[in-house]
Amino acid sequence: MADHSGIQEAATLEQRTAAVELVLRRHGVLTDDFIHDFTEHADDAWVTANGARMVARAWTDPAFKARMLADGTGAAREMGFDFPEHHRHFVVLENTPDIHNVIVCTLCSCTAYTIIGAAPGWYKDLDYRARVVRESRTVLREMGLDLPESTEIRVWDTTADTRYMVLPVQPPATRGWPAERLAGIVTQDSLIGASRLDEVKG
Amino acid sequence: MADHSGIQEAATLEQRTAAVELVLRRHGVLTDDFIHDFTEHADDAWVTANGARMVARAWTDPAFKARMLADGTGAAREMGFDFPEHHRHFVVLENTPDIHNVIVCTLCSCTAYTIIGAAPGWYKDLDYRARVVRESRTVLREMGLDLPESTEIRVWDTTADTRYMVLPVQPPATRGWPAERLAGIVTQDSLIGASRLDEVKG
Amino acid sequence: MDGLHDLGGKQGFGRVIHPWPPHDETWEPTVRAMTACAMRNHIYNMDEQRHAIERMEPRHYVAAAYFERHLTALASLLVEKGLTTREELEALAGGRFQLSGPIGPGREAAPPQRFEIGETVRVKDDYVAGHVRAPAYIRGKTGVVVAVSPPYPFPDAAGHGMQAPMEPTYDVRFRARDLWPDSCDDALNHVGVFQSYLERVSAT
Amino acid sequence: MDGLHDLGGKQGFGRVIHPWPPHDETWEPTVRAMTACAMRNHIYNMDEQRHAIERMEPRHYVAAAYFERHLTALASLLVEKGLTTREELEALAGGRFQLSGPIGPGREAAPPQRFEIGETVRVKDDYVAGHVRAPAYIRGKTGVVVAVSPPYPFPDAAGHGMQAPMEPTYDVRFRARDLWPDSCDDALNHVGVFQSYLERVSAT
Repeated sequence: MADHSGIQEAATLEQRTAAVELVLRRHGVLTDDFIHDFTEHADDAWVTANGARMVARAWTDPAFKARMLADGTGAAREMGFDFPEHHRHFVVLENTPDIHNVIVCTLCSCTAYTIIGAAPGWYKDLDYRARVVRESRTVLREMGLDLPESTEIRVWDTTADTRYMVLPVQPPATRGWPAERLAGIVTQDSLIGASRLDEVKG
Repeated sequence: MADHSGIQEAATLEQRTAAVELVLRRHGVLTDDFIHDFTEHADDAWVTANGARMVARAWTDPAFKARMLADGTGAAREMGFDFPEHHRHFVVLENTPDIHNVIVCTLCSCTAYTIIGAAPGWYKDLDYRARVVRESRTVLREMGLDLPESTEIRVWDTTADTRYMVLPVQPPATRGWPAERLAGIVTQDSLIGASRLDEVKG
Repeated sequence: MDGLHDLGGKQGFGRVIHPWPPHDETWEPTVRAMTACAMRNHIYNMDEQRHAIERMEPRHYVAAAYFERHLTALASLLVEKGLTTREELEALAGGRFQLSGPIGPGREAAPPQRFEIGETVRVKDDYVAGHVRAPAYIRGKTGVVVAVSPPYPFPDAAGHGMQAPMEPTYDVRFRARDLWPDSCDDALNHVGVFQSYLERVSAT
Repeated sequence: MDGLHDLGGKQGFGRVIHPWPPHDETWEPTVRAMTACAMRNHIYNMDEQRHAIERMEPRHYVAAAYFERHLTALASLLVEKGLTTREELEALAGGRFQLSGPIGPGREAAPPQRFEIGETVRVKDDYVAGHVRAPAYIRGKTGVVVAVSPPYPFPDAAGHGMQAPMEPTYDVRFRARDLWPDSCDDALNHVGVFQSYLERVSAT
């Protein structure tokens, strides 16, 4: 049954948020600074630059790359990055010239947010969740990534608590760049698999 | 993609209806009196009383009942009722003390509207369409029809252009009533299978 | 198509609002009459209308009431058939007029085959991008034919304005527990299934 | 549950809005932080949150943006856990506060069994009324294990506040054309599948 429960107007999202906040404060669950501190930490620490630094290091440090592909969680921790409790397993998926990985969460919108940053709006929207598993090539093309027919597409649906990140192919024009400069070209889209960084020129 | 097509406000349903009406009139498809005449005809001719009269006659005329169960379309035509072109087959489903039939259209909201009248709002709503096929007994109970466990429930999903109507069991208290009086107790709910007319007392 | 309109067996819905509260919207009979008018004038057929409703943007479909779905299909088909444009409709309406999504290709019927009353049949494991009248909840499932209808136009073709061969539909009886094992009320579920959607089950 | 949230492979959706337009809603970070706070205080776990979102009234779910879904789950679970009532929330909010639908029973995990990398497995034909993390598009389908995860709490139990045994998940590789024959782009689809959802496929 649709919500025909009352004549009452629906409270706005701001009003509903404030109501929940009051309840949590009254119960002593939410302490004074938590929202501010959590938000500051999330915005500062859980950023795409983390994944970008891992990718740049993998491109320039073959031993690290091997460790990262064997144990993504360990490689992230080695670089000082952390995970929420329920992200017990972090897997890095290596793109090659002939293989393209792309990540989705069809049931909700799970993502390795501490490593690749908060998921973009399109990743959480219904259209991407519904379509990319069944029409991967078409959806990627519509998003600007036109893969040749010869490319094998590997879709990863984040239905369990394993979290994924794509390791893009290093753009040829960037060979020899230092890791710090390389990290600057790695976009969030490329860590999800919506881009291959083909636009990066030397 | 959701409809983010414009800054423009959505036109109201009345405005959209009027716009389509103008287009049909300009093309000469919709003639001056059509809406009025069609609506009057639909409201006057396609009413629950039609199905009710068929049921009442079946209760009082065994030969008609046999014809109706063998050929619902013919029985309806015999009583002067008609069908839209695409309703080529009309099937009457007989309830018994141990068998209960209930009709739905999960894919849209098809119904034998010329015989049982325009479908009620609940029949066209998402909740009924989603639930009655999988939770028939529960949904009927919530709607006020608490069937004993021993009753076999037969659900009919109107996915093709065959149309169904339920022939309810005649309430025992009405034995001996003339057909005209019997027609007065037959509700639209009972023709769909949401009621068994158990509430009818002598 | 595997759209949100294919609701049979979907969970999370609530109590049926019954009795339905009376309401009186004057635009609704107008939409009903205009839909009948468009079909009597053969601007489109019933399956094209159904498919136009299925092609509604899913959020719009779920939020729209019954006659808003009909109005959207009507307007969309008038645009697709060249009687108007979205721009003209929006100008006339004085605001945004959300239409259904684009139509894709339909499909041909399967080669004719007959099934008998009492025969056990299986619904093909078909995934159809266009219009189709087999609900997802019977896909791949096995049932028994209990009745046969006169022939109708094959909807997967008719819904796309293609020449549609006529074929019978079969009322197929399934047991609810075969459709949703351990997760349903006990019942016999009957579905009207077009001949092309069915395949023979070899005797076991 | 077979809810509208289970979107994988559903048709009728449109172009992905990409890039996503920037927006700045101050209530969204507040919801994000409060959700984290509730979980750190063990008021509910991640699966209970996911299930509370799935239990949203379907029309509400489809219309709501991401953080509205989180807010609805948070408020619903605070009511269900006894920290507040809908009446209190509505009084504080000064208006209607639509919550998720009621929770039903969860279920136990299957007896432990191990699958090996490279093994062909089938997803059970299970219909689960409560929380479940197997999307409908792999139900009954066969794939190959390509990776194994460390154990997680079994979500069908954890999502209902039941004691949840730990079990591994398997990254199972399916071919898109086995999931949606003749109706998909060619791809290898990987899904993280809990051990209890899988069954062995006898060698053919």
